[in-house]
Amino acid sequence: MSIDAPVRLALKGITKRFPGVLANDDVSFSVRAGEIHALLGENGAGKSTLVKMIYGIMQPDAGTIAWNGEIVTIANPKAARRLGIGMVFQHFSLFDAMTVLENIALGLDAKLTQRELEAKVRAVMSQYGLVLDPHRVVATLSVGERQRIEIVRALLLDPQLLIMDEPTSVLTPQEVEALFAVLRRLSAEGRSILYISHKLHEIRALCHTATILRGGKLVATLDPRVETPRSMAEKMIGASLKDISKDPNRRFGKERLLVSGLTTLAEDEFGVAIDSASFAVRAGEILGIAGVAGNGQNALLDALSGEILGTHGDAVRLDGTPIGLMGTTARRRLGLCAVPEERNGHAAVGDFSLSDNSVLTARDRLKMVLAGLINSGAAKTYTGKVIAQFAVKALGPHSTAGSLSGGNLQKYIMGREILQNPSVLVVSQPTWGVDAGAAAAIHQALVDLAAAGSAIVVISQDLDELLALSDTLLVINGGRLSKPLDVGAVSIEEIGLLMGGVHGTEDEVHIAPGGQIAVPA
Amino acid sequence: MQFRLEKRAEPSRLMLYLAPILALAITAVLGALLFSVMGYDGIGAVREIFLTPLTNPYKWQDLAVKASPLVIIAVGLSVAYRANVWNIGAEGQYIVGAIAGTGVALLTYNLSGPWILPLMLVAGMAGGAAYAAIPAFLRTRFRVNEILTTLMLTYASVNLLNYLVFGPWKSPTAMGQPQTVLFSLDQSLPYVVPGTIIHLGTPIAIAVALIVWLVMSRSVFGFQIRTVGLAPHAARYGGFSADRTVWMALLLSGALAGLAGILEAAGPFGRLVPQFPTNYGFTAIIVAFLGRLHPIGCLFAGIILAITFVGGEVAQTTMRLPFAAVGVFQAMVLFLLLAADFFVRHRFRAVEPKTSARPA
Amino acid sequence: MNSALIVPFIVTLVAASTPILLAALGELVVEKSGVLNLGVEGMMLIGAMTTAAVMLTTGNPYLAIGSAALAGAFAALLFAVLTLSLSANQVATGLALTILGTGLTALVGRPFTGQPVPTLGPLFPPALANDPIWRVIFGYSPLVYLSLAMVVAVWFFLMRTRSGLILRAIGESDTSAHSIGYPVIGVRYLAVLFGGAMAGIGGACFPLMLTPQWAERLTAGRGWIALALVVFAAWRPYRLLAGAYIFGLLMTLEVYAKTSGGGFRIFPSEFWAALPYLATILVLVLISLSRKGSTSAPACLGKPFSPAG
Amino acid sequence: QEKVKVGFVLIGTPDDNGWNYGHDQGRLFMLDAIGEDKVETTVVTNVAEGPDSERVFRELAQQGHQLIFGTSFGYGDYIHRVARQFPDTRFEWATGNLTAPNVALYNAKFHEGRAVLGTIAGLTTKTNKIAYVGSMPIPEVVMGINAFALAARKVNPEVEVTAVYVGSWFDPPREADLARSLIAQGVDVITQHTDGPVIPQIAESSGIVGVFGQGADMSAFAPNTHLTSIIDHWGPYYVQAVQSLIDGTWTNGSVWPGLKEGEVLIGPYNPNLAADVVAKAEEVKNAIIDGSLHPFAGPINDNTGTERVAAGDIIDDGEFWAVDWYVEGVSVVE
Ligand SMILES: Nc1ncnc2c1ncn2[C@@H]1O[C@H](COP(=O)(O)OP(=O)(O)OP(=O)(O)O)[C@@H](O)[C@H]1O
Ligand SMILES: Nc1ncnc2c1ncn2[C@@H]1O[C@H](COP(=O)(O)OP(=O)(O)OP(=O)(O)O)[C@@H](O)[C@H]1O
Ligand SMILES: [Mg+2]
Ligand SMILES: [Mg+2]
Repeated sequence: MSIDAPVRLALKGITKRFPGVLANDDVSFSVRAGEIHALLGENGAGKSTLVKMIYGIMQPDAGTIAWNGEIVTIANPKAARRLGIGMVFQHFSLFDAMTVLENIALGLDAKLTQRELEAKVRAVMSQYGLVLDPHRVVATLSVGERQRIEIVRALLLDPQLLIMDEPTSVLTPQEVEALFAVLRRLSAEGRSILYISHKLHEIRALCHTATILRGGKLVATLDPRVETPRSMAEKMIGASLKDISKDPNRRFGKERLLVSGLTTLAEDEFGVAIDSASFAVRAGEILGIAGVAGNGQNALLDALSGEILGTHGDAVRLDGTPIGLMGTTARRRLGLCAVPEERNGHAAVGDFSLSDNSVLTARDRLKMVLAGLINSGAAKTYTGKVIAQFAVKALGPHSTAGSLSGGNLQKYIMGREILQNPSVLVVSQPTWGVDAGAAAAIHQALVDLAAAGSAIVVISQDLDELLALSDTLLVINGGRLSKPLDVGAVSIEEIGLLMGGVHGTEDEVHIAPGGQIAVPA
Repeated sequence: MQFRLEKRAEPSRLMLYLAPILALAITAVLGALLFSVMGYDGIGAVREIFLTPLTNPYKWQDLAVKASPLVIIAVGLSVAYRANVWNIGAEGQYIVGAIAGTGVALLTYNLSGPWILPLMLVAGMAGGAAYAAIPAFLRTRFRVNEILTTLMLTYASVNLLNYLVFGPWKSPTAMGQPQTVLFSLDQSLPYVVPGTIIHLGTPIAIAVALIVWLVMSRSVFGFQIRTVGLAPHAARYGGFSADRTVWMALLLSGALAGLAGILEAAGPFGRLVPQFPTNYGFTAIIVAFLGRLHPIGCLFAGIILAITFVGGEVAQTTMRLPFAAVGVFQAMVLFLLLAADFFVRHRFRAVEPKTSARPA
Repeated sequence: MNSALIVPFIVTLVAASTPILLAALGELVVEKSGVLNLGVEGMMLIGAMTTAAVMLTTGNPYLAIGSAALAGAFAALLFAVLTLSLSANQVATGLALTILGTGLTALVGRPFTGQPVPTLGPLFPPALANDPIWRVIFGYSPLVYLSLAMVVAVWFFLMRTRSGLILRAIGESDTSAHSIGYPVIGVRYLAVLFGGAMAGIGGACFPLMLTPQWAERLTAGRGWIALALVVFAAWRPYRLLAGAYIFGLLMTLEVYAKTSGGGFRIFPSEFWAALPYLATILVLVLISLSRKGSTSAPACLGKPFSPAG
Repeated sequence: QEKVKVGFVLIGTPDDNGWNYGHDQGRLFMLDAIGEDKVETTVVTNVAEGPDSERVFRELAQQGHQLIFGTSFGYGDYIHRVARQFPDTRFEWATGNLTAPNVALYNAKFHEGRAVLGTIAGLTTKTNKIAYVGSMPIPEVVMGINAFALAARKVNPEVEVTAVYVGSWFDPPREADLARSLIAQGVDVITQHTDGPVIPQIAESSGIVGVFGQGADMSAFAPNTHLTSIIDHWGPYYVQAVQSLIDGTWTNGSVWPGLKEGEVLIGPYNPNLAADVVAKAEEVKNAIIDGSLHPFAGPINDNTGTERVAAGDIIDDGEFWAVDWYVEGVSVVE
């Protein structure tokens, strides 16, 4: 891209308010032809809101959007597509029960026959090296393949501007590299790309410009190639980052959680099951499980927490007791607590008060039930303690879980489990969607819990997080676990290959030059 | 100044209680208009339907008798609906409950003792629960939608009732008419307020509402029901089995419908006849929603529905208002309540016009 | 059964299945768009009463059918406003619609109750329509052929047109459809209105074809059967056709069991009366057995959607 | 002078063209005969036979109605309960079977009219298959079937009577389907004991030989097929009951009039009906009126061949209610 390339998109004074939040506050910046422009910011900084307005899903309360120099009103996504704006969503906009082709047809406004469409799809796929079977049903596809549908769908429109909202959070390092190749080719063709990501080293490797939002306000526009991930992260949160403090002389005790030959059945025909998983976690140890989304992480968590039962009791042992056939309540009584990745609706009930959410998992360990009746006083007291110790921003134990912001809810949930003093804690995505400051606090709490003698399993898609937290690492792929890797010794390339499993590319692996790995995304 | 509709951060407590009152008030106004348009004295009709049953103490006993089965069934349904279990076949469970209780009555016809009536009530609950167990089994074992099965089973139960009263259970002294024998004194509900027709079913209904309220708000069982209904995934995580909850919700709502059935058979009816099904099971669905799926709410909603029935009869005798008008009234209340509920979660907010300076 | 009875048996069966088929086709489209409208029975009653009223005042059957469709759609509009615009609970609103339909038709239909309504006779000339054999094909009211044409039309619309694809997509994932830019609420409104119109026409079959008069609760629960059939048919139009005819067969069998006595007498008549309902349950079980795990229900069925922003 | 207030409780609505229509016509007849200056009436419609009716009876009594007619069997338990509470209010229970000091009974011998219809049916059928669509298997209906079948077979021993029950007093779609399937099976004359005109309409559209009106003249629904009807003419009884109330001579009697008393009427004959058929029908009617013919005169065999009534014997009014069998020639699924 050249500096004097024409300005394709120019935003001026864009403002968008939701009840209680100012999601975008007077945001102005522009994107040139051929530019790959990063949009950075903490969770809730307003990135998605901003691009949704560019794509016509929402309307700004104030401000103007100029397209190729002309001020336009983008009333709906159709209008955006007509202008030449394509978008790949953070949460896929796909229809699981339909075929790839039907999904693509739905994203196009042109009325093509099935055959014409298929021909066009195949042409675009071969042009950019994207491999897909047009007749497969989406539900049977991997996450990476699903994203390819979104990309093909966007490319078929021959867009001048392609918006990508966190496209890589679900890809293996190899898939990320393949995607970048496509994006660079698009940029070379003079197309602009607006690229949202939390992965700062990727931004450094890919983007020409970066705009940073904080609390809805634009705080900086800079060249990411001359920044470090840490410097960008600190601009995002507006404060300096604390590193995790781990005792370098820490020692591990006896095996607290022993998993041997754990196998589960898939819940539905598309789900991934766990295939004879075996590992052990010692007191004081943090075991990390890496992997690309959709490779059985949820099934593993459910099997460990007791939501799904394995085939035999010996498959899971807690301090020597076989618990493989026990439900969640019994496992919790014995000291195994768990936090699933989905906060609202799984780890917590949005319509319940925080107090009631404490009853959900802590009722037995903290004696909130007497003769079948709930002691709401005990629940309230405990919830108050969680709120205080984990600095949860909430009006009090009576606030509904749904009224909390994502990060605060996550802090509450982590606190609720950690303060139960579990002998084993299994957590999935402990800091997903949590801002950098809160993430650091959660990481510290996990380290401290381990230091106090608990065994901890952390399942995460965020390699940086795992490398910073865990003592031992496993990689999960297609429901199978790799052999344990020593975090000190393993290379990112090796992890990437394991994550890729069967659907990784065989080519040489390029990993973007990693910055300071301790910076949580 | 413009107004914009927006979602409230938290549901409004005030609107929650105000909405039913508002819905009733609007129904009254619209009803008066509708009946005036149809050529009746609209205001008079609304007065007769809504006020006369309340202002005439003589009607209170009728309200109590009419509301009791509605409340008992609706309380059970509200528990089921809270768990997202859509039992709409309470009518069938009500009938089978009455059949089961009557079975005990026929077996003990020549016996006497204070144990007979309680035994009949227990049999009624067991019968209703057993009939609700069929959809529970089909839902948990075969994933068959309970809306359809509970409804289909209602039709089947009516046929079972007809078979019995026209066949094996026909009273030998009924001169060929399809009815069972009249229950003996030991098999009939005692009156609880002397000089009225208020029977034991009324205090039972109040007790049921209070107990279920306590259970739903204080017990782990109630917590489980609410959790499964709101967030099935979270319920599983919290250690509550979805299937077991479906069973409990259906058994409880079935048992209460069955209890209402045998109370009605042993009380106002005094025997089983083909005319026994009177749509209490269906009307209770309105009661449950009108009562916000809350036991105490059901108590009030049951009385409101009873008022429309009793008042509807008054309006029919004094003003010649057609009986079908009552059904229209009930539907109107329900519609307006559902509409009013929108404002529990949403509100109109004044916003400054878009073009002015950006909002602070 | 005597072979001479086969033709009239089939004719009765087809006629009895038609209103259910029409209403179920409408509901199928509604459910495909992700909305569950339990008010079919109420909308059918409204259609039936409107038909009788229009027939008795104008005598024009096509005007009557059109009015029934409009009246059904109007009732559905009420449902749509509550559930789609005001996000009310669909189950409760559907039930309320049935209660409203029952009460309103009883009230408004009083002047028409029990008056003979001229029927809409066979579509084909009497030579064909009254032929003892050929009437099995040609002996029906236009409503029957309409219902069959609608099976094809609904299938074609859903599976072969772009609008049908969009409608299915909205039922599959309302959030995805919304983010691509499809008017979720708008499409659902149209689907619900179509469902109401079809239920109205289904209701029209009663006074025009089955019972040449209007009476309270005339449809006698057929709307609920239509709802069951949609599940039974796994949301596929052709299976719906089969399902409606199987149900019609069971209902007609019951009637023939009663009138011909014979071998049917081993069970009490109440058994036969309950049979169609019990058989429906049985079939639902069999279907769930054959469909292990995955259901073909639209993923968003019954869930409220409120677009943000 | 105060008007007397009289209440009528109906199970359906007067526009059913049948049972409820008949009672309402009787009420109008009574109003006309006695004069609206002397009597005023209240009609409550759609009152279910159950505890809801108790409320209605009580409401009427409380509003000062001095005489209340409950026009269905299922009201009995509730009439008696309310009657005990209001000893000064008089009740009349149609088709009932238990009196009280202030509860009288009245009924009509519909089966006498059925014998006339049966005669016509037996003489007109070409297929010798005739049918009787009943509401529910209660004595009144069972005996209607028996009277009809006996009379038909008397004039035509070849006749087979198929009796079917709808299972309800008013379910038009089912009645229609039953009628259609009967016709498909060769039945060419149908009579009915339900509350609406659906069956005449179906009969008319299928062009069979004949059908009869029940409770009221239904010839408007089947101009060609409607042969004649049984008309419930409650008017004279209502006049007498209300007049006795005014005169202070009301008693808790139990009356069961029929053709002779004019409470059961045979409607106009279809003009196309053969003269000899009409003559035979009139002969049977007059014989019943003058007492020379009893509808249930022996010998009567039941449909299993067992003799139930010996020659020279009859089923008297007391035995009537206990009959739960069908006469020879009747096939029925209950
Ligand atoms: N539809 C909505 N209604 C109300 N508030 C909303 C809505 N969408 C977003 N918000 C709020 O607006 C703010 C900005 O959200 P947005 O999704 O744009 O953040 P983001 O920067 O994309 O975050 P993330 O990194 O989690 O994707 C947040 O506080 C969010 O809660
Ligand atoms: N009388 C009533 N009428 C209508 N709605 C009611 C009534 N009482 C309660 N509700 C509503 O029903 C829902 C549940 O009520 P509530 O909060 O009382 O139940 P709970 O949380 O289970 O128990 P507790 O009352 O002990 O907190 C709430 O939405 C409440 O506002
Ligand atoms: Mg975002
Ligand atoms: Mg509470």
